[in-house]
Amino acid sequence: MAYIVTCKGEERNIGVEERHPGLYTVHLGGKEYLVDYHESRDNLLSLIIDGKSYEVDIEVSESGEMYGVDIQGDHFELEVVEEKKKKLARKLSAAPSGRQEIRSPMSGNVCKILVKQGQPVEPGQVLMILEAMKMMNEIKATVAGVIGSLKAKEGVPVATNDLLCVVEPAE
Amino acid sequence: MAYIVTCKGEERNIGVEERHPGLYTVHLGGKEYLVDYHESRDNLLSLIIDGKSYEVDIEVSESGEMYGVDIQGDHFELEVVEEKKKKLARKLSAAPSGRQEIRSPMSGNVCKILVKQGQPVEPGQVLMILEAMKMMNEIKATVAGVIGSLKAKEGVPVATNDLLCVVEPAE
Amino acid sequence: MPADKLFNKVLIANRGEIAVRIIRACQELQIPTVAVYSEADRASLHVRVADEAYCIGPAPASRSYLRTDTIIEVAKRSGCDAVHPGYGFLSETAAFAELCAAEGITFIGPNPDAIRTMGDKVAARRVAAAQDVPLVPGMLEELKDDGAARQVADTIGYPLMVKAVHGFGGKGMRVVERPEDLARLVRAARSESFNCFGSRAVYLERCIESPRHIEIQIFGDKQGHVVHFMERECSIQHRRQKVIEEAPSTIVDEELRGKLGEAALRIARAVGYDSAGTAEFLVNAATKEFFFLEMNTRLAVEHPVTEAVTGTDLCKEMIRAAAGLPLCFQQQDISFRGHAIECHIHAEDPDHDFFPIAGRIAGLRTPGGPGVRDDSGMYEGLEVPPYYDPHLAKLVVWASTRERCISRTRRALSEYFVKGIKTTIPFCERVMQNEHFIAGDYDTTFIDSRFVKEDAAREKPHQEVALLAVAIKAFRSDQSQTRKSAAISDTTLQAESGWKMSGRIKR
Amino acid sequence: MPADKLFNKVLIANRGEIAVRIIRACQELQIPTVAVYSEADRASLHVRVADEAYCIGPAPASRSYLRTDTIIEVAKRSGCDAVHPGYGFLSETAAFAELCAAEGITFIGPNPDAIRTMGDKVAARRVAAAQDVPLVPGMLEELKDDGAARQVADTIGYPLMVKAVHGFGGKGMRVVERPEDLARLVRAARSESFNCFGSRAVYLERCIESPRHIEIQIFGDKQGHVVHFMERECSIQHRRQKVIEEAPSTIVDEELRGKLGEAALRIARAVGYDSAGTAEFLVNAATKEFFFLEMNTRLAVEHPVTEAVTGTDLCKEMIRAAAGLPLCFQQQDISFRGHAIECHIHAEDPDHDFFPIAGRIAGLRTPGGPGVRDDSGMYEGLEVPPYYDPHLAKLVVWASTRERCISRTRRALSEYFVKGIKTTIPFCERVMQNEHFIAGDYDTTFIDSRFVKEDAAREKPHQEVALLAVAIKAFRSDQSQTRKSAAISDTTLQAESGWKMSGRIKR
Repeated sequence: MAYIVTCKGEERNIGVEERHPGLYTVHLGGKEYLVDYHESRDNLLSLIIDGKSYEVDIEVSESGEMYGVDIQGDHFELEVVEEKKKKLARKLSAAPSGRQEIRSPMSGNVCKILVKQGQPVEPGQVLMILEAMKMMNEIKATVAGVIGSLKAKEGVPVATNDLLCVVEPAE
Repeated sequence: MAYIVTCKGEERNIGVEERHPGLYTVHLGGKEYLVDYHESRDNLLSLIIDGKSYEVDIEVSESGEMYGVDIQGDHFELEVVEEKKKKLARKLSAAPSGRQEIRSPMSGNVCKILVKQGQPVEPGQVLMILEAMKMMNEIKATVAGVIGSLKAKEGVPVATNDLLCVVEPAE
Repeated sequence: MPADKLFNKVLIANRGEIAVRIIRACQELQIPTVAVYSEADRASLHVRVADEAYCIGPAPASRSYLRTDTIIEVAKRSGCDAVHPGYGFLSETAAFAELCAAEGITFIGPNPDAIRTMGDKVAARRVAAAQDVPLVPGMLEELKDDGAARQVADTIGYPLMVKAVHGFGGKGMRVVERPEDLARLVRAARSESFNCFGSRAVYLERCIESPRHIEIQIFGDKQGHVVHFMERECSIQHRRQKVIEEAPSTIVDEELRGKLGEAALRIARAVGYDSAGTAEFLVNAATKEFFFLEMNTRLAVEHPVTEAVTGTDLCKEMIRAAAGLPLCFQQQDISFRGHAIECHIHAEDPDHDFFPIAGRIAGLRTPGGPGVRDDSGMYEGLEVPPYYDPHLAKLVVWASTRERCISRTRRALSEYFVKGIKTTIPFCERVMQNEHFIAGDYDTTFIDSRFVKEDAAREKPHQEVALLAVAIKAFRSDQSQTRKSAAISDTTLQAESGWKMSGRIKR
Repeated sequence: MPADKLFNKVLIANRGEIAVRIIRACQELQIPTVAVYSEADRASLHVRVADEAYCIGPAPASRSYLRTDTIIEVAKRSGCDAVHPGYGFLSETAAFAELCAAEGITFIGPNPDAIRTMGDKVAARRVAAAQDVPLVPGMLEELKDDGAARQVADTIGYPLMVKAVHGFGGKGMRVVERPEDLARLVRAARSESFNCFGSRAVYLERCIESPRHIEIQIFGDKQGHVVHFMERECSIQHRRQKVIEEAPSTIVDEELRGKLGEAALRIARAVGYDSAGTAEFLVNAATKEFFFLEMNTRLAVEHPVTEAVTGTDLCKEMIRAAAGLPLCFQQQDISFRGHAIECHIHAEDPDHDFFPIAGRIAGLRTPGGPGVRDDSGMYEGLEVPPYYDPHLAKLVVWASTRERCISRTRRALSEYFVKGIKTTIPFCERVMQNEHFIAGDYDTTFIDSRFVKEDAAREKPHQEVALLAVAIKAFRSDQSQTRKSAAISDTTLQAESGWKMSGRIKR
């Protein structure tokens, strides 16, 4: 089967075949890997590739397409889609927008908002202060742009992943 | 809802009502218990009953009716059936047989069989020797009776839970 | 097994890892335990491991863990004759210790007078001064007004610190670099102090630049004996919160150890100290000058470091002392063996300025093997609530030398895995690789000055393995889906059995 | 971090907890590791934690872990310059040590001559006799025939032991109570020895009744220095397998400790001992007489007990010594601090005569907190294969006194939970409650003579809680089923989404 795996915005084509149960041939970037794969318990893998042993932790999103992977202290966020489905999805999907959604990294209380709608912001600029876990935490812009909609309100609690505001492309 | 829970052959009627999510009123043996129930992760429970805190581990069989329960070093095997189903099942079920099936407690090799078909045996009598985990292990009769069918064969490996022999009631 | 039953039952007025630590000590002393919990902490580990557990109110600490009336009521109702406050919350509230005493419940900690005196930072400085212990230069009374501030500041010199008289935990503090900022920053410190501690009182002291933070563990009983357990080095700090500690300190020699120990004992004796406590000092690594900073009148967060190198169970000794038993050790019995390092495992994202993270611990593997101690409030499945300190666990590692201890800590951290939320584990790993830390050459400015924040764009050597892993995982999932789909048709019965399967317990 | 790179890469010729122990030591020394595994051990923990892993054959040890040729080949192919054999398997096979040497690979253990001499129990007795070390009275050569047996037996007296000359692990041994059983039991021992060790050679020695089993940890380097790390008490045995050990022993005083240590050192020096090893003695608790039993020329299963009380990492020192480094300690540097107890966690059912149990570890919680060391080959989800020793893990507990150590061990065992298979954990808990054990009054007959097997019919105080728990669990499961059923109808699409749900990863 052929998959398209997206890693940091880069798409990679990967082909997988089963040789025996637990043993797979994988084609990636012009190379062929023979992978001895063992799922010790759900989402905890032991991989042996060319003698090297790897302990790999995986988390799969409910949709089954987003994978969080941890290997020896490094974390990867990957999207995996079957090639055929990907092609189909492309036809249907709209062009990606350049806007940046700022979401709450945790539940807490918005205690101060430092920007207004329409205001231009720089990367790293503090947009608002979130109080959580007994501390004041700065929410910063990650890209330059202009504040679009501002959903957060001072003194109003937010949950993890709530939309706080949108930074629209500056032009 | 009303359940019949069987513990060491004894049937107990238990009634359960939900008061709030996580808080239950349970009727058992003429007493009423208010149970604060929290499933910390699948099958690991925290129960608070009248201030006492219990850590309870549960294992549920695939059928969903047999429960293994561990509390502070004690193990319980319980059967839980909804009262209505139990009544139905009673009508359908045959009378229980008095025969005792001796099954292999683990995979290994049967190296010696010490009894023959038709031979009377006493509780505790060694029936055969199973070699497993580098050790010789005695398989004993748990009840008095007569050896019925003898499935195990010397030198033949067995898997966990394989039937080794049957002890039929002596009369 | 202990011939003497110390207490009938102990209530632990705390949560998380320190509550679990205290419950373990009580279990080893065969004393039943009572946990208390807020509505947000029903799933907390300390609730499950205690013998009894009672809910004491809603999530905010002011309505649960700080409610002295509710806690005393639970203690009395459940038959407790002692309360252990842990650290934080009510541990340094003299009024709570007094309330316990009035209700006939033993407060496991020092006497209320010692708590009150040391809780007033200016009073504590006066005690130290009276004992001829060197102080960070500065005021011995609280600051009156802005006019006084200008005048005192000129005497002390810049940079200087404005500090809350009743503050702790790094709150109500400001560094003043220039005279023109003084009035504004005094106002800021007063306002933060009022918000946090209900008092506007502040004082000024010199800002010691790039100091080492060294503290002395002290211990007293109700018979008037006081000993010290030597030092802990706590200079790896972020936002004045300790992140990594070790003992012994790389800059403390026998002479300095003796001086610091003696200074700490003089202060402790002056207030009749009768429990576990900590005297904090700032030390100049080059000149070995030291300055008393403040005293914490409770079991220290980092007490396991001292336990590891001295072989003493401070938490258990604290319970014994509270029961009126005399110390079972004298100063000459106390010595270091080997080296210990403690890493705080916080629910924080070290790559994003230690941003606190709440969430669910979806997976957990803790390290094992020789010299590794895991003091934790975590378990797989725990929802970390957003209402309290981000403190999840402490990893305490012991080895015969500092070099081996660093290697072992690195090994242990590599085994420590928390899935679902970000923690300080990767940060601690980087500290263990840092050449300045390895050389023992660091101070309280370490994280800002000598520590390279992770390069998010760095090479991740195992990216290909990650790609291979997810591709095979997806393949296997698709295969098993296909097999299942082939096996079903669209009758109601089978739809139901499908549901049954999803409800089935995974073994 | 160690300035000296000891080895380029080490192959661990073992499995389970001891392989993990050795991998951890290598990681702390920054030496890459190679695991080997049988087809039955693909899921074993040591495979996952090593840097590399190679399959060396089918499940039976004779076709995998004992295949010297395959193991040497893997070592060479993967670039290993050293092999650590652990305990059991090839650890006491002199020919393997020689083969390694011939291939230029360092065998991490003593020299082959020491292994060979001590592996021949009669030769070992002759060495001890030549060093004036008291021996269990008996033969110094192997038994010729039945005629000789009668004659020698009369001299030794009854009861006596028939023992395999090349035996270990409690196999090839018989106790002879009466002369009329002698010939038969000699035959039985010869035959078992031949099956297990390929040799019919046996010898006779007196059967010391109700002895204490005390062993001395010795350690030598390649420069000819040998020291001892004092004793371990290993008298809690079942089928001659140790189950619980402790140090120090309750019957060893300074005088006896000195004598046992000296005796062990004389034997070690006589064979040029140059690694970690153990000299076993039987001791009469009343008279303090002691008798040399045999010597094990490998890292002891119970080495962590000694590590806990002496603060020395024996596994790491063994690797250093194999690399040719001299000892970094002298005899006077070695002393006990506190007390340690080790509990073996075996896959056995203690209620059914320690019947070994294979199966899946469906759930696992390991103890934490102060003084607790978890050396384990377990993880949640592991299928314990039926082909090897039932050894799963070791729990090693340290505290400042024996009394506190027993309390802490009890506390730690109460936190230790293994779901899915039976283990020796409940057995160890009962030992920690046993009055004879607590009094230190036990010997190798303890389990049979002073230990009450669990009463299966005993009152289980939490039965009502179990009933309440399952009733609510069933209720909740039925409720959620009902809610789901209400939400579905019988279209194909929804049947499929039901399947999808069952395939979904549980978070």
